[in-house]
Amino acid sequence: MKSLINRLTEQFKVSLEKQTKSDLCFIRVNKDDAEQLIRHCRDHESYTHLSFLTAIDRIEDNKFTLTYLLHNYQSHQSLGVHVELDRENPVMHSLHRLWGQMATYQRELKEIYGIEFPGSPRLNDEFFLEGWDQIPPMRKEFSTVEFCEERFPIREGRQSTDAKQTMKVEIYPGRGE
Amino acid sequence: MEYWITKIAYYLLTVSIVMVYGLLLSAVIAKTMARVQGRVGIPLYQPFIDIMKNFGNRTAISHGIMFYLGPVFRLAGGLGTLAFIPVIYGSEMFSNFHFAGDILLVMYFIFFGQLGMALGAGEGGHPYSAIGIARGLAQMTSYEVPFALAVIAVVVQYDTASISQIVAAQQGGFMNWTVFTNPFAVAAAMLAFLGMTGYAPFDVVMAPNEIPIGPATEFHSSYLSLMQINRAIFAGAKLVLFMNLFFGGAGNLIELVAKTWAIYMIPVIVGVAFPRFRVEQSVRFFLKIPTLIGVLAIFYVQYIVLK
Amino acid sequence: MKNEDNTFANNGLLPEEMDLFCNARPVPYEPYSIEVVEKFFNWMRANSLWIMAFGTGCGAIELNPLMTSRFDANRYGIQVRPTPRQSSVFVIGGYSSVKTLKRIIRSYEQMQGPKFVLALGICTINGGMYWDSYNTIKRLDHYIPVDVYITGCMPRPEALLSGFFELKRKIKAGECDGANRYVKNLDWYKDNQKRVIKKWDMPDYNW
Amino acid sequence: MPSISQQPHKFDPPLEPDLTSGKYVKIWHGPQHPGITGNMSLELTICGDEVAHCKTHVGYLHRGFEKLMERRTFIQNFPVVCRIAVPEPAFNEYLYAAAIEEIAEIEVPELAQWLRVLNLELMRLASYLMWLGGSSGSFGMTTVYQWTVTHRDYILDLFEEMTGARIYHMYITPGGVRAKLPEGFKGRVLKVMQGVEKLLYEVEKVVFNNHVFKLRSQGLGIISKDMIDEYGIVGPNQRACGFERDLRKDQPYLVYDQLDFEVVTETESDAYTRAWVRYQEMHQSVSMIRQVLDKMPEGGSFHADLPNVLHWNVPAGETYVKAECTRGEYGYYMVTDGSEYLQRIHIRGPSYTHAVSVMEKLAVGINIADVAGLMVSLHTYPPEIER
Repeated sequence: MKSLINRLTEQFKVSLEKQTKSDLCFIRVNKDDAEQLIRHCRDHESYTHLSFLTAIDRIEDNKFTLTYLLHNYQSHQSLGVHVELDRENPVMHSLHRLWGQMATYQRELKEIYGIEFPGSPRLNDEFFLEGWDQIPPMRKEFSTVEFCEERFPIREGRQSTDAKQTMKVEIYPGRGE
Repeated sequence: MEYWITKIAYYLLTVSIVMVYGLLLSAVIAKTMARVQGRVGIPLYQPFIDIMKNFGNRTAISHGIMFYLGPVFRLAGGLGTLAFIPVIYGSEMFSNFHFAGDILLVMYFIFFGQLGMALGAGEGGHPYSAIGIARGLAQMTSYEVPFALAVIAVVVQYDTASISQIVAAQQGGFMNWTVFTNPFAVAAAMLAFLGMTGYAPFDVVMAPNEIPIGPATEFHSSYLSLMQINRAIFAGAKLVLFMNLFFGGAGNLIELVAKTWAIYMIPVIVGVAFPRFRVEQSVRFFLKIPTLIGVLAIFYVQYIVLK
Repeated sequence: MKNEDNTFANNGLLPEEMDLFCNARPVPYEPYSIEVVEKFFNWMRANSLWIMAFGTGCGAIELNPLMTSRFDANRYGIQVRPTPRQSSVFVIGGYSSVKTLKRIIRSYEQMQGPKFVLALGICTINGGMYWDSYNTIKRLDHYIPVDVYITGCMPRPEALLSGFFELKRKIKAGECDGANRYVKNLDWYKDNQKRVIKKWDMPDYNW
Repeated sequence: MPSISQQPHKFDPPLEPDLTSGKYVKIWHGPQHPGITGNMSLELTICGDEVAHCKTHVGYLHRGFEKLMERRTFIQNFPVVCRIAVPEPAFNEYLYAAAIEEIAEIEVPELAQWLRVLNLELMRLASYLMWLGGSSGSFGMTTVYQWTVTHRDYILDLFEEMTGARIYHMYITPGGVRAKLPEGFKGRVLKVMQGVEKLLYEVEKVVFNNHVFKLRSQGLGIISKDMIDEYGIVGPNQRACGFERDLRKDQPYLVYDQLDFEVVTETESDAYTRAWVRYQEMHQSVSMIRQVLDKMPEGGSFHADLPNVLHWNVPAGETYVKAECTRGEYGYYMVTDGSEYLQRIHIRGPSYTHAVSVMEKLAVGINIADVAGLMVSLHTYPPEIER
């Protein structure tokens, strides 16, 4: 992995974030170099398999972090590429020309995070949700409990206690502290 | 006049007997399949309950008059098929309106039901119905070819087009049955019979995982019960026809039951163990081997039997 | 949602689709006037339950053991029909997301009465473990009438069988009038449905 | 740097045929359709009997698991994860536990690892039996469906004895498993395995040597070698193309490196070959289960000590763990921030690509009668697509 990181740092402005285990490490690249980096990894470093693409909502420092996880079938190593997006208008270049399933991931992220991928095919089709009229549900500021209370009527007679308190008081009495 | 009245009364008796017998037979078939699958299966009276339940269900939709007429045509086809087949040889009560040349009319009636059904189901407007009709008609035309060849062979062999005379010609010991005197014709006809009964591998019309149950998709409540009744009568009529043409007819009810049950077991046992053809594969199947066997049967009759 | 001549407005449809769909209101049906006949038909209905083959949730996975050789539900007259026109029992397999609820309503309204609904799992009763999920409804009987609930997550095949027997008992006793309840309180049901289903691109009642 | 050029590309979606030409009919396969695995729908545009265009619609089972898990403590997530893939929850439990163990650096005792492998392999066998029934059922063999689902049920009985639940057994917890094996359990497992092997032998005679089944499935839905990496195809679909890739061999987890098995590969990569690969892997699972029962250590602890789960702050970290489930690479991507709640978890189900992009590509040009067969031969489970 180290040699790969060195090779990449020569060509791109990448920074090694962390290497969690021997066959997995995460690097960070800014969003304009991301396509070139990923294309380079796919074509020349034989990271040919895209495991997934997902986003992390870091609301505390007001950013979205995209994670492209690539896998190398020869060396059995995985490389996670982090791309940070501004949370106010999150726009990322569409990489649907790199992998066939990328467009699907981008569709999902557009729906559940509201991240724009201009040019991605069928981007605005509904994927999971139908007739969704709120802010994208996976964003941290979307509170699913409040939404449920005002949208779905609950059968009366159900009391939902705080599970943590219940465990402290009833299930493991005395072990709470 | 009263001759016709008695005739019609006898015919209605025959129809009711054949219907009950066909329903029981279908239940027995279902139980047999269930046993092969390691299950208990439905009770014997289940088909009757299903029919009555469907009859009692409500219908709230209308697809026009042809939609209603579809099951009626189908039932007419079943009844017409049965009407000209002498069920029991030599008994006045169970010999329906048979006449010289009735076999041609019977073969027409076998077609008739499906065509009427096609009209009705097409009116339903469901795409699966349309696909099912296309499949059904294609397959029917293909398996009618070997069946027709076999019937022609039999007609040539016994030099008559009347079912009762064909049965009469086969009397006197089982060595006179067509299955022994002209095995090629029987082979072709039985292969066609596999397609007629519509068990696997030829259940392309009601393929449950491809086009959920095909032409009957839109038919419900009482129309469905009509079609179930017709399925019983039609199966009974076809069984009796095959028994008459190839297996020497039946002299009494016991023989009838035994022979028809034995004949019906053939497609069932094939159907339990096979997956489903695609429709063009099934058409190809019928137009290859069974048709050749049918042609062979005619030559066999012409140059060997009649020598 | 109602026109003055007491037909549906079908606001969800495009104008060119308007004449493709019926906009009449369903009417509740009366049982047979003769009590014996009604009891007779109820007995028939109880003994030939045709399930609609629509696995709406994870509870549907226990229908496979139920219908196959281990717990052979076929011997009680229970069988699966793939089309809503011919089926009389709708088995809701567990939680139903909003997107599925729309299909459930369509299929339920296309079934020909008398029709019964059997709800599996705690999540159809009060949300169960999805009580705070933004995409699943919490109580099913706000949207379609339910005859028998089977609780548990997920209910075992034995529980399903007992639920079917309870349904049989209710049908024989003539207590399963879910279809009538649905038709009589149609406006209430439709309001609930439209409060949840925001993309209503189907007729108000799917004949 | 313009990232999108204008000329058409092989990954661009195919043009939709115009329905006004009168040549095409649009048919919705599902969600209410017995031929569709699970609750999803295909929007087919057919021309005659041939599929001209296919769109997959998922999301009928979307419960927002990833959102729900962000607002539950780590131990509260255990009832949640097993609901994600209904026919084989054990892989979700294992992966979630493994991710936590990797971040919190919890050591798993050896007996627990063997028990996990036993649980996972039984799960794989049960899931494959279910699939075998569905696959032969979609070609019209209801008999085999009945047999296999029944034998799966016997395995579910084993699960019930081992873990206390038929379907959703929260057995694999962080730091180990929840219970030891009961008395005489090994004998009962071997008995069930005998029955399963007998069944598999019969299935080979009835299904794989069947002329009609070969006619239907050979040459159906051929996956070319290029598609493997382009579309991220994993698991048996990939091994049927001749790629010898199996996470249990390549990156052994648990104690798979102490088990003796070889990766099954075929070359034709049509529906028949995919089914054949899975069939051989079922035999492998049976042999693996036997090996596990032999080599398993008798005594020892089956659970590591956890900190107080009531306020259990998993340290901040980020990892991606994966396991070879019946459909291929099943992965959990977990991000924690040191609090007692998750920052983000992403579940990577193999059906995600198989059922959406691969299905849309393969379905074009096949007969409408084969759509169900192709769907099953890809072995997709909708719940893990939409989570």
